[in-house]
Amino acid sequence: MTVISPFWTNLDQIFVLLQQWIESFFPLWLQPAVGSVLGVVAIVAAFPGIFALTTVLERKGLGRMQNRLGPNRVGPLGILQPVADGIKSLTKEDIVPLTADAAVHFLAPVVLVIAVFLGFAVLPIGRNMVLANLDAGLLFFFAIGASTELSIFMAGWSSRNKYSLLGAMRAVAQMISYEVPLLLSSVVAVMITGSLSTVKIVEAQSGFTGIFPHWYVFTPWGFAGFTLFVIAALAETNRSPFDLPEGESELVAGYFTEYSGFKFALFFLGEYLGMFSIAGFAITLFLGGWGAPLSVLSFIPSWAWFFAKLFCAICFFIWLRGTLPRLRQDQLMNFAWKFMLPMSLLNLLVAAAWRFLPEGPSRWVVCSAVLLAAYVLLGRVLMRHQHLGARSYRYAD
Amino acid sequence: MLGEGILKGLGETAKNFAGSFVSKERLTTVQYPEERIAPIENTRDFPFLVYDGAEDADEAAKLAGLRCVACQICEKECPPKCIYIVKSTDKKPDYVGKPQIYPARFDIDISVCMSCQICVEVCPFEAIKMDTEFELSTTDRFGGLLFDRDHLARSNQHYHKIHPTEAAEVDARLAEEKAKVEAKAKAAAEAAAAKAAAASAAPPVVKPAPAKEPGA
Amino acid sequence: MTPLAAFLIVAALVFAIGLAISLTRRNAILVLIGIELMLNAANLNLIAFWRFGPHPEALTGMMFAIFSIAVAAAEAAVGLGLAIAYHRSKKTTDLDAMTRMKG
Amino acid sequence: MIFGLSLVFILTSILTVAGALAAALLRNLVHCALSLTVTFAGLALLYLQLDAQFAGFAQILIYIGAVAILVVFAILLTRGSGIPEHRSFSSSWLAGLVISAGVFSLLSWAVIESIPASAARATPQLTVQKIGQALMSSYVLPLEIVAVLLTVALIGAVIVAMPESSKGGAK
Repeated sequence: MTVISPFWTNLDQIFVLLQQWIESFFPLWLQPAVGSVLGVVAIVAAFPGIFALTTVLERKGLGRMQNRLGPNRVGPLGILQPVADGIKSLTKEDIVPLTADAAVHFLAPVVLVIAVFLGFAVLPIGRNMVLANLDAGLLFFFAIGASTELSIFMAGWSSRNKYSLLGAMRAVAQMISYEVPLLLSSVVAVMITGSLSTVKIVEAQSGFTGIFPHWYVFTPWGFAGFTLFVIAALAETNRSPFDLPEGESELVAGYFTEYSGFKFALFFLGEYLGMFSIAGFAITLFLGGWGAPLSVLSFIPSWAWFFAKLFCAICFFIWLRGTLPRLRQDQLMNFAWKFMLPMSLLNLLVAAAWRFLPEGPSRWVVCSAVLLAAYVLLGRVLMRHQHLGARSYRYAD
Repeated sequence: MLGEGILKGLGETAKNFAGSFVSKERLTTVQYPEERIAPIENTRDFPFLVYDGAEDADEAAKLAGLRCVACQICEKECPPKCIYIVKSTDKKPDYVGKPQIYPARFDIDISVCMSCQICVEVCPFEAIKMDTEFELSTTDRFGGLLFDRDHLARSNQHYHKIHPTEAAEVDARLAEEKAKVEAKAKAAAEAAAAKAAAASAAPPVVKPAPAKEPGA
Repeated sequence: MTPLAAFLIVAALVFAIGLAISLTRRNAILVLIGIELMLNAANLNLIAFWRFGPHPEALTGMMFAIFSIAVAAAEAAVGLGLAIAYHRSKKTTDLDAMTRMKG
Repeated sequence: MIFGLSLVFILTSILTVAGALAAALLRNLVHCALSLTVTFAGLALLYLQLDAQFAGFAQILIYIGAVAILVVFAILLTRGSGIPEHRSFSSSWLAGLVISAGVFSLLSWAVIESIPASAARATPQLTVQKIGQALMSSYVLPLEIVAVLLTVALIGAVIVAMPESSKGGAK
């Protein structure tokens, strides 16, 4: 590790020092409480801020991909667009359908946002900047992730209309069937690190050989695990190719059809925060958390790297949303159970082999060969009965 | 191979994304209030009545030059029935000087009008044409969108400005018709004069063979 | 009132409520919910005794609880499968009507 | 620290018991299922207070994540049942109540009588790694058995719940 001058270490630990400085004003018995409250306030302020930024980024990015300008009316270059959206959703009238089950209808977005915010507790944002360094941090995150399905179901069922119930059923089925590959592909990183704690996983990836970091994504099983994790993460947060539950065309807006005003904004916030937390975990597990990509660059503060990687992940999500068409429900399920599950199980095997094979190129070749062979084979099995010839129009031509 | 298509697609959108920053002509958005594209030749929004006279003529001059003779064909033909005409009791001379009825009241409810241009096609007197003015938003939903005769009357020059080719054809046709009518009037006048001269030269003689057939 | 006793009281209360549910309600699925509650109460007992027991580092109590959670989940799945199958054939989940084993 | 118990414990136990009671008394089935989830969450918090972190998270993951959704799906699939809503209590509800009250009083009497006021144990040093090693070393047999049991049970549940038509082929 190159010697980092005190200025940079202070910059790196600036938030931790700030927290300790504020804590010093309080009596001793109160300090841990104040520390955690500050951490919570920081997260609750930072991530919705990123959410506001992402809405602008998404609309401008999608616009640019479709050869048009994004919103540029509200504020210079459309920067104040989220403020406008926020005020609009706050002032919009909050209509609750007559037959809806008022209590559950109100609780659904609340449960979703609480569950998603809880997920941020175990996310290591910077060097010793994690809100709760739990021993089983990853398990906590997936447990909380599992409870978001319940809130989606509550929303769908309580609005008492067929479309939202259908959307909720589809969303829950999709999230459950993609949770299995999500967990299995993250078990790979846990297996090699030997601990469920997110901080230990990041530390295990923080070494450098030459100038290249020891990120898991640069190993064959790590790369396979990363792609599987990202695909499952997309499905888990109902985004881009997997946004069938909110299929505007046929399901109006899926499970949040009957929501308007602030509750709709809460769902919107919940979905985006879910995207950030799952992207954060993809970064923690496979992209070295807050580690610098090159040893030379490690003077830049750790939290800056985390947010830079989060920014790249968000841009990737937007890029995917601008490109890929929506998957049909059966293709979605087929893909999960026939491709993702076998691949992640095999990935576990390959990671085990990786751990017990001797160092050096031999294990690289073996692991990558196994994974590539499986990829091609499974791919052919999946594509067997699809005739992907040129599209023929019955009447057009 | 599974996933090839995805990568090609991603490449395509990335090219678009990068391209939109580099080459400006990719972005086709027109910032409407600030930038405007010229309306194409045959855009049509809501009808207006044509009058032959100066652009800034006053009410009386507008009425005098008005081509409409209140024949109510357009009122009957209009599918959404948004034209309302009340005939005038007296007559006024039209562009060839022949006394014609004119519309005492000619209302078009443009909130009902669907710009189908049928009134223009059926009008035998080229009196009603389609305007290209579309920024007509008002606060009053009923009165504000009910245009009366004076509001509808626009000069022929305006017509030339918005539909140049079509206006030219119409003017040519009107001029030719006017010439034909005048020729006939002149011929009729000559025949009348000749008959008057013949009658005065030989009143006692029996009516001679009819004079030469006046110009067809 | 030691903490252990308090935990056991709470577990007993949840167990009693689970028993009450399964005994008084007519709907098969609610009876399954009652059974689920009873199983959870038992887990709570296990972990309470493990935590306040003589040597907690032996992990026996907690492992037992984890396995019992897994088994209870499997049981819930089978129970609900039965309830759905019964509903499909007899169009009712009313327990009082389930008197014949045939079919 | 009200009469020897921490405030947090009292709050979570109230939450748990309230959830359980709501599951018992509410008329609407889906409300019962949701209050069941509240009970599961309360129990998970109780586990965390007993420093059983792994059990607490496993409880959340398995019960709230899967079993609650399973129950709710089952309720939705059997909605057309013939029970009129108002008679949702079985005919012999009084007997059930008396029995459960008896069980509760018996258990609580036993608890209060037998537990000596023992000193609070030191919190055990417990890491997930130790659990992993225990699972792999002394508990490897139960682990395999549970694995087999889970697969068999779930396949059985699916076959039982499969509609007649597609199952016909299996005969």
